[in-house]
Amino acid sequence: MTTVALKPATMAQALTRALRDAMAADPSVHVMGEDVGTLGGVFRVTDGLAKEFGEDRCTDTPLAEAGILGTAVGMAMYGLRPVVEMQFDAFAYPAFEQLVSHVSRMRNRTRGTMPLPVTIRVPYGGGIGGVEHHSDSSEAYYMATPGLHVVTPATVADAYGLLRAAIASDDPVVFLEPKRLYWSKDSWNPEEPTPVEPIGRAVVRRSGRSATLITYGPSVPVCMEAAEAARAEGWDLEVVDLRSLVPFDDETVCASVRRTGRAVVVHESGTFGGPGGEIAARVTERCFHYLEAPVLRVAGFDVPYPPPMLERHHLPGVDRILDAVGRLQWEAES
Amino acid sequence: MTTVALKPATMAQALTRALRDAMAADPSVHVMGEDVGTLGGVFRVTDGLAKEFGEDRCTDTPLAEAGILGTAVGMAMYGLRPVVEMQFDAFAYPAFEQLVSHVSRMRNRTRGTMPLPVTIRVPYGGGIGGVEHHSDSSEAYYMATPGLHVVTPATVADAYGLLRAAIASDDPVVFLEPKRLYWSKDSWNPEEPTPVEPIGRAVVRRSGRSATLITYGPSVPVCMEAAEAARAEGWDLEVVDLRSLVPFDDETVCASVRRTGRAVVVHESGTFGGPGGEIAARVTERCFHYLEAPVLRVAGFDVPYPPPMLERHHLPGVDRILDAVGRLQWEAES
Amino acid sequence: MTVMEQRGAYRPTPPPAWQPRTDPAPLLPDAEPYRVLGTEAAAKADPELLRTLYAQLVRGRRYNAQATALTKQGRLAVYPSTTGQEACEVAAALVLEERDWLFPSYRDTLAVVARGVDPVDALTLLRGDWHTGYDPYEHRVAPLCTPLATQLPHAVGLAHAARLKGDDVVALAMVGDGGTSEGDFHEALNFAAVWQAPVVFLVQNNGFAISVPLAKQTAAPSLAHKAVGYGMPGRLVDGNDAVAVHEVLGDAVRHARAGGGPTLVEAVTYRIDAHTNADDATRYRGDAEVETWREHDPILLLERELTAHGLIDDDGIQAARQDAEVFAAALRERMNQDPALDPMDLFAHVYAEPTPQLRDQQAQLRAELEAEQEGAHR
Amino acid sequence: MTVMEQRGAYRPTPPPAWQPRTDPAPLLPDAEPYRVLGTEAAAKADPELLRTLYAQLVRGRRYNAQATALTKQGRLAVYPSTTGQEACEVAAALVLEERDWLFPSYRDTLAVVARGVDPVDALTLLRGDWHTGYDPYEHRVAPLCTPLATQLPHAVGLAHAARLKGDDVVALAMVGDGGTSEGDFHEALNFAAVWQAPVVFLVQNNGFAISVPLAKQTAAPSLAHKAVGYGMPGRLVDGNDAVAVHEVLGDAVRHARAGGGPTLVEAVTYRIDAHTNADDATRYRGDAEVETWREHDPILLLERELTAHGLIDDDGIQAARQDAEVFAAALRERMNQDPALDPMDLFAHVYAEPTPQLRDQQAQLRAELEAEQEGAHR
Ligand SMILES: Cc1ncc(C[n+]2csc(CCOP(=O)(O)OP(=O)(O)O)c2C)c(N)n1
Ligand SMILES: Cc1ncc(C[n+]2csc(CCOP(=O)(O)OP(=O)(O)O)c2C)c(N)n1
Ligand SMILES: [Mg+2]
Ligand SMILES: [Mg+2]
Repeated sequence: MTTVALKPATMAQALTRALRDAMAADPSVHVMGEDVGTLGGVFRVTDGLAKEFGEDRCTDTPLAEAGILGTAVGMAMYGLRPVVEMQFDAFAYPAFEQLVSHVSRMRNRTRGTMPLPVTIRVPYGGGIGGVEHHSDSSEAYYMATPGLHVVTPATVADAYGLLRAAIASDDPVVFLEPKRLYWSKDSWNPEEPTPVEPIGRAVVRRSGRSATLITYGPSVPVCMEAAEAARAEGWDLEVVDLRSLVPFDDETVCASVRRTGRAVVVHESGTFGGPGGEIAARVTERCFHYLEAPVLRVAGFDVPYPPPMLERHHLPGVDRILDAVGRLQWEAES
Repeated sequence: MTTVALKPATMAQALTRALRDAMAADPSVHVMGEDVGTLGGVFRVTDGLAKEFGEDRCTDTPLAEAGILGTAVGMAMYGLRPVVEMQFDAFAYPAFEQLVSHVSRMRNRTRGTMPLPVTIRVPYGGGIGGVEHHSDSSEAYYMATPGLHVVTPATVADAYGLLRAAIASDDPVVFLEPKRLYWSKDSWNPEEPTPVEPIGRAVVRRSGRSATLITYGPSVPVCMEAAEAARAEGWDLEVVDLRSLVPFDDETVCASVRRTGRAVVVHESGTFGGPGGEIAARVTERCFHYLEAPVLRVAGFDVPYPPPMLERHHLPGVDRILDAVGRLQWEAES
Repeated sequence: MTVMEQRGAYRPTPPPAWQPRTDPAPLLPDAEPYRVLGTEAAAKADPELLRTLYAQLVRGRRYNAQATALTKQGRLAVYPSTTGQEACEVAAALVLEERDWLFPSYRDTLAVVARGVDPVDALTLLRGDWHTGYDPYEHRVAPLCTPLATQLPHAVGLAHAARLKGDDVVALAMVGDGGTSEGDFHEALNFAAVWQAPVVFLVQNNGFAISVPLAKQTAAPSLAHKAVGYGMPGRLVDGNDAVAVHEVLGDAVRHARAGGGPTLVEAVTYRIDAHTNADDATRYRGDAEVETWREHDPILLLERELTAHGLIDDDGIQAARQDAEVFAAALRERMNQDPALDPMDLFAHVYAEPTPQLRDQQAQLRAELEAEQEGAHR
Repeated sequence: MTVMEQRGAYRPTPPPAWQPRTDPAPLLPDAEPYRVLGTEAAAKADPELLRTLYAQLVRGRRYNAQATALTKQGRLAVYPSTTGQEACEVAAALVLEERDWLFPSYRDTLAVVARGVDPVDALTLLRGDWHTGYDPYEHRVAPLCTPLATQLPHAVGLAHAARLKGDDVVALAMVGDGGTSEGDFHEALNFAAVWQAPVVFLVQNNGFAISVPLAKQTAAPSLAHKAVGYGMPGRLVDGNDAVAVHEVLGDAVRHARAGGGPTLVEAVTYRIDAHTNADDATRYRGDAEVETWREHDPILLLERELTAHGLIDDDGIQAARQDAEVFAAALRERMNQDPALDPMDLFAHVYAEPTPQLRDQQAQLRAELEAEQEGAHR
């Protein structure tokens, strides 16, 4: 246990610190994207990096996402470790071909001789009152693309640790940053930052016996809140924060579901074809005889992300989660 | 029942016929893409259309997929019904932003005043010995995108009927053509083509009592073969051909699974984050108490599509399907 | 015989398929941006046009100020201002006939309003009630487009379709300097030129893409120099000279209408305000630069010309300002009313007919809303 | 005072930020493709270079024929031939230093081979055993790239990275005329120019993208005219004149190496064979066109020049042909051996370490293979 006083920091600050520390530790780490240099990024995550490391290490690129990711591929081919910022989720789509046809496949294509250690930071999700195209949850696209790691932090400490791990990875990592948690604060000691652990472990954020909420990123705090509210209904909910969608931590998730016998997957991304289908299917494959009820999903509706004034009706909230928990066939128990 | 003699036709021929009939019936139908004009497409699906309808109705475009789909959006805005050909699955990725940010959302964005009746034909899947990027199964990306219809034929008759329905639809349709079935033949009367039925109904291709194989597109014939082979093991398998992934025909699928109590989802697309997760999850949500075993998945491995000489190890085949059927906890029955 | 003489015998012909199809010279822009105000040509300009442009610029400036103020009052989620760029915005709208189409970028609400769309409707997206607030077919204005440059191929496709149908329609598409870096810009211009589609591309080079200055965006002599690479004319114009922009765009529209194909117009202007109200421009540029541009203000330039020609007096100036105030007041008042939004709209327009899956979700939300309602009534 | 005199007082200055940064004139290509063979300049060419080019062209032609033959024998899944384009393929490889990088398109196996990659390895992709058959770092040759134009930004990024590291490395990237229509072409050239990256872009304009002729691909005066729009020089060269291509590419490489930034080179050539062995070119072009180009054959042109200068005699020609035969025979023989492929390779290189999910699938395939093996042994 550390004796240094913990100071509150935001997730955005922890991310900045992770980039700074990674750049200081390894001269091959380069940050690039739209407005990441002088401005420090529209969310200020790259604030100060151009000043400290120079514009060659933290570069304002032309406005072209395929070009950003495509040149990052070339830089990685030459031994650099590019950290690319896509300004918003939906603005990563122009880079989709580079991501799917090159970033995810170059190692495999070259029988391991040409790995691509590229980190692709994508602010994602809603809840910030953004106009069209600024609130997409695009993780389903990345999960369906072999060769990518897909991770997303839900806490300030994880933001630091996972980003360091992503940059340290010799494989490409899509690093999804929950926009609405950028300003979430937590006690965290920036002088003794969380150690970098390998990507791929989920964590139980709250233990409980009645049912498991399986979630990640922006929905973790919502699930924690739902778990608190559930106590009034007599349910003791466990909350698993996946942290990594690829690789997927079957072990932690299934251990929890086997204990509780019931599970709800919660995420913002659309329901149909979203991450929840995969998660529910694999949990069911592995825990069928432990399940008292089908694994349910509480997720975004299957509609284009709505305008700010309607987003509260779209986002999975506490009530909708508790409704789903209520449908987990509790009669079976009695 | 028709009295006209049925003639064998290939799926490619049925598709050509569907395009021709649609163009003849409606002057607003325009075909466009790379090599679709003079050459008639690399799979010859647009053969003869430029000659019959002129180059303005069947147009060789410059080589730029985002440009093709983006201009098609503009043409649809002006009341045309563009039918776009993407030459191969992986070459649709450059058009991803246009597809996700515009094609799928324009109707919603404009509160219904600006629908986009665009059909996007995408030859997909493997089994043809294609080199890299020529055998992707990208349906998971499209399924996760609200606002698109996603359909795929498995028979010659459906190829005609579904393509006519897709072109007739006032919404955008991603029309996935199983490459390795292009040359599959079937008795089909081109003079009395299959009526156009609205998109969204699955069909039971083979009735059976032991378990349901849920599948679509290129895997339908494989499942039919597996069902035949399964008889030797004493299993009487039902095969459901989804035909439409969006909308999804829960009714037909669940009726089958409730009858059989066991199900395996079969597709070429990768397992993790693939269509099978969604299908297994929603079937389980709806049929939990009818299931003797978890819904299993037999699908492509989670690897970049392999080179021709290795593809047979990757593709879901009869043996792998029967193995999965064998794991459906038959002990429970006795 | 010398080697040279011997060689005469087999002097290769040009590669047979080599025919430069276009003379590049007329496609290249002039070295300096085209100007009318302050030149002899100004005297020949139609006084009525000058007065109309002036009134629209003054109103446009006031509109920008009002919309920015509305963000402070929480009535707009965000506003990207075109203060300093009014000449481009207004001219783009005025050069079009009713049957033509305008394809605005996310910044161009002023052009949309100048084309006749109700300002409250034009601001719907930025207010946060819905993605597009107007029926695109009513004024032939495509939805405001946020993913940069992606509207350009739409303009090309629409213009092409109109031509195929035999309709006399031109499309004018607007994009920023930053947007020219996107692949969609390239593909749209190429399709337009190959198809000889009746499109005009207006690039407002306002010096910045958020914080990124032009020098980090391109190394080209000018953005208009991109045109020759597609085989279309490139024109460079002073984007703060409303008369010049109007003339150059007008020429391009007429050229397109006459079957001459597309034109790329670069209007050199400046974004006086920050990127949006949420941006802090002091992080990336100094006041001095902004000040120089204030001296080249589009309203100032036109006002001086009008005064010099005796085409306007103080009363006329006051009248224009008064009109702008009335316009702004009406906007302010109407924006103060809370929009009535139906949450069930989430599902109404995803498809022509909701899928069974969507109907389930619709039912779920309806039940939730009813429960909420009941809770509120109790 | 006249109106004109009054106006003198407020004559607007140019927009303050307007500075044309580059003189466009030197960036524009000449009207005619550059040629050496058959001109006076040919006499000044290095005889050794001419002989080397000749030997390589002859070998390249034979390589194309051999690879096409291998498709008929089922030893190659598909082969896109560069018959008629050998001058570009060979020159692209020869102008590079060992430390430089080559970025080939899917068609450019000949350039890859000319750079030193074992031809059997270079053909691995097209044979169907694996996606890339060679270690890119061994000869500094990027994997053959199938998605058109997507390798161009890679070349830019690599060259930029090398420059940042202080390494004296140039990247040469190859693309077809069709590929220039893709957004990635545009974005790559723009990044290269803004970063002044040491890259040379070689467009082989061979007249077709599969069946689509250049006229449906672009309306530009030439593809080299695209360069000025990025602020880099554009050069037009006769792509069947090996000496001219070698010189123009060599100049561009030296320019890049000296810190002068990127160059776009358009080589005008012709695809003599069909798109690939699977294509039927008679569906979209006539024999007559092909025949005209046969008269402008790169080998023919060089052979005549060599003969005219007395730099080669019949023995020399025979020797070159003999060398090509030996080369082809070795290739034929080695391609006749079945490659040894391990199905478990499917999982070996997806990640540095397989994910738990992949390990499960790996175990499944291993079990299946073992069962197969056992079945076979029984
Ligand atoms: C494809 C895409 N990438 C990124 C963004 C985020 N973004 C919004 S405006 C902007 C700058 C645009 O600059 P410019 O094109 O010059 O237009 P201006 O804002 O100056 O009008 C950026 C990067 C976007 N909207 N779309
Ligand atoms: C992004 C993409 N779209 C489509 C294709 C399919 N395709 C392969 S080669 C080819 C034509 C290429 O023409 P060009 O660029 O001129 O090169 P060439 O074949 O003449 O060498 C096409 C359309 C592809 N490989 N990549
Ligand atoms: Mg700008
Ligand atoms: Mg070509």
